Amino acid sequence: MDKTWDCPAAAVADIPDGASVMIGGFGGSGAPIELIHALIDRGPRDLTVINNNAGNGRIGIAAMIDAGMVRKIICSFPKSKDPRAFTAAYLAGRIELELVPQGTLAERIRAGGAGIPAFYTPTSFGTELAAGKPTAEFDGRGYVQERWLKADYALVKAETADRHGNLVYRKAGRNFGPLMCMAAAATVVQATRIVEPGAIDPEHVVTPGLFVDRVVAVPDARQEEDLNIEGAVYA
Amino acid sequence: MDKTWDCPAAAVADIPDGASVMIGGFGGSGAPIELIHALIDRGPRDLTVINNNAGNGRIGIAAMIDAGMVRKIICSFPKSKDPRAFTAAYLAGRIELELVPQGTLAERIRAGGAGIPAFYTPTSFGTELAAGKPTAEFDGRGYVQERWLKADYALVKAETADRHGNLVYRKAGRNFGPLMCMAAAATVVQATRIVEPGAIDPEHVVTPGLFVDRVVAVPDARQEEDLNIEGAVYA
Amino acid sequence: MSDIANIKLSNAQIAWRAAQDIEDGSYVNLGIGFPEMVARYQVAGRKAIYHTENGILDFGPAPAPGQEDWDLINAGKKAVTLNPGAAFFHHADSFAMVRGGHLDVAILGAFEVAENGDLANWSVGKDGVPAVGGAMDLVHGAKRVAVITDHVTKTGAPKLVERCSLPLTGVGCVTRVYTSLAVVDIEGGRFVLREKLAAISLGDLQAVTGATLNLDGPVADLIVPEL
Amino acid sequence: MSDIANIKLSNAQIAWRAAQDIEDGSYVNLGIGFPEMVARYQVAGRKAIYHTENGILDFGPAPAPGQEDWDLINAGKKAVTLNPGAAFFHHADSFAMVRGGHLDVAILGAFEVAENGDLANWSVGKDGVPAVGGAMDLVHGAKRVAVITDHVTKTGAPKLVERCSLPLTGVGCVTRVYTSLAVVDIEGGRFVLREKLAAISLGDLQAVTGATLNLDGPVADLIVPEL
Repeated sequence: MDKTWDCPAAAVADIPDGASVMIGGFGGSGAPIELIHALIDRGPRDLTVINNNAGNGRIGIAAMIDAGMVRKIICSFPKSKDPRAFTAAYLAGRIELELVPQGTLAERIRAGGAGIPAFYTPTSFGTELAAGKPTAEFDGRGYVQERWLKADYALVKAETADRHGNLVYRKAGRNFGPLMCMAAAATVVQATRIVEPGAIDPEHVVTPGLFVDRVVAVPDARQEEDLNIEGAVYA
Repeated sequence: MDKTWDCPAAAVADIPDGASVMIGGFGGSGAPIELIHALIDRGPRDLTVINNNAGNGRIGIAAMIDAGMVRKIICSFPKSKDPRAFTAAYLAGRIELELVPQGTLAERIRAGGAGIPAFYTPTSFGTELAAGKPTAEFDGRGYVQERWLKADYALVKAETADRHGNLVYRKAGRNFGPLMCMAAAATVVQATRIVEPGAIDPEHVVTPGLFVDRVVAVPDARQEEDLNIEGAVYA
Repeated sequence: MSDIANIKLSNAQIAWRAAQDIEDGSYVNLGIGFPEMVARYQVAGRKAIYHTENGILDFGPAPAPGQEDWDLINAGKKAVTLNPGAAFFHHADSFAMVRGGHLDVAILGAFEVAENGDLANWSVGKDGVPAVGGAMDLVHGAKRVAVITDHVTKTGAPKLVERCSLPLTGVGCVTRVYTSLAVVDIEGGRFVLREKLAAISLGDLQAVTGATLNLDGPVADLIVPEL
Repeated sequence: MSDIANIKLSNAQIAWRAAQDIEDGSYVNLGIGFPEMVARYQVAGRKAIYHTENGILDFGPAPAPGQEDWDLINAGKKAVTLNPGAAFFHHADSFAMVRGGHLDVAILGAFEVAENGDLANWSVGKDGVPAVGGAMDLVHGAKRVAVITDHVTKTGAPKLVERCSLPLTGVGCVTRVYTSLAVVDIEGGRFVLREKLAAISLGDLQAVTGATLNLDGPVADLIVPEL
């Protein structure tokens, strides 16, 4: 029961062409940059990426798009300070976009992790984002039926992990991480610190280890926004 | 923005006849005994109680039933070491029972708090507890549609609360508490300790204060199981 | 009509006016961009707790330049600080707060608001990259959904209309609109004028509004400080 | 047939046999009552992490008498302890683990198990107080749902049957049954006998089983230590 892996490269080495990959983060907060870059190093193609956004600058998910690895993005907000990678690919028809309201995206991922195949939400009712989806009325109000969202892999950034995969996050870097850990067949976590089981107070665990498959230490993890301010480029 | 109330009696004083009341706890762990007893002191009638169980011994929910305050119980497991209060009332036809599988009960309460009017679950599919409920097939498997569950009030026990209502719990006393806080129109929390805002680490908050309306300090709170071992009787 | 540009409220003044209606103890979500400005004008002596979709309750203003922690940002991805009593949570819990009706008020920007309460604020049509974020969730859930907006577009077209022409964010969700010229409620499928700048006549205001402004009692002067 | 009472495994021995199939690194839920006994026979050198519905992962055995903390209990409301690496969580997260397929195995008791995998273990019918707890959730979710049970009821009636007569807990959910006489898999709507006590003949075993015991390869001797 030791889920630690040696390095990001090893932890993402089996992600094949065509995989669906949830990637934690909201903008730069919680973005698992080192795992993403390890994945680009390998370069599987035809990926479906699930993230709140669609990349910023020339690192992370933007660099995945630039590398031509991404067939489809499921996200709520494919805009950023420097969205050129996604924008160019999208406008050229090289990438498919499934636009999902942010709360619906979060709830679909949670549903995937919680064994709830479908649920009803008021969000998007009566809008074009509900087109083609079943609707129903409850207590006189209209709702849209949304389906769960699962993935083959999740790449998530945590602050501290123990060897059993229990996780705590850092500030608003938590965002989609706990949900994606639940919803992927294989969850890969980069943690700034890996500790022995018992070192995280059981009351403070945010993601119980049962949702986590692989943990890799990245003690010098960089923050995506900091990298973008520096003008970093994946290479 | 100070949600503290003086005493349990004041905090439950407006719960009227006919109210629906979620009560936290799994067996004795997390049972808000002092709030329940303050409610019995007042004695509103015709209540619908939502709890995992249906009382144990002659205190807490069992004493509510003995006092004739409970018209209906929504629960998963109305049995306990000393279930005489519920058993007698149920077999005499004095109390209505809505039996809900435990995970469905938890998810229905969460759904109530999260604005999800209905969801599908595999739980109870093909059993008599699914009788009369809509069913649907997703990806070749049968599911039951379940509705959200809300309440007029929630009575919850926490370990520490701050004046804004942020909560942390104690061990497995957490159970339904965080869900019920979300799903009730008015949430009343008894906390062993009330602290100033900022005293709970923002990373450790389990229930954010937005879900909590009233906080009352019960520094000498008793554990239901301990009371039952002592043979305590509400009086 | 050329007066409007001279008399209209600044964005700061619109934000100030919206802030006056935020009651003590309110939980508030401010849409990204212009609505974020409302927090600057929080009424002294009242405590509002701000929620951001990305998982913080009770965040405070931006830190001093150079002090940014980019893991501590709001939905607009701007660096923020924490107030005592803040909490972090994940995205599903965050939108449970939104969708579950736990916010007292959400204040959003708008491309168009219709007299039936429909709001369009996420897409200008088919071109470019669409992005919705949390807007469609916010319009369903907050107990009160208010809009702050210029009264007309940059080209002078009405933003308060009979029916939205742009893709909807939500159906029948807006209850009050704070514009650069007026405060307008939406009640029973109609615009009801509550306040207007003294400097504009009712006729001139109606002329730059795309649907009937109904009256229901006296119309107060919209009075806002210099900011 | 009167031999059965003499040769059959004790509950402890059935639990021991079930424990042998729990692989290293498994997440396991043990139903309340008899199934809790499986944890005692965890195979040395293998780590199993036990989940309890009321919100603990990686709890350990009961504390010494007098050391009970009644806020630290399992689903059977018995006092437990924590192992290093334990975590607390609320009920919705707990059942997300169950329903979401995150448990490797759930081991439950049974009134009846049918050859189609149906399980009845929560209600003996219309009389008395019904109680379901987490059983209906557990049977949908765990990757493997196993049953431990006496092979027959106290009155000698078969518990392995063609179709359940009691109210169902779940449809087609059980994949293996550990009984006091045998280990039986459920595959393709049939019971397949994998192991039986050497002391009972196939014919005698079939005689106390309510549905056909199919053979698919050799039947091993069910060998269990004295406990």
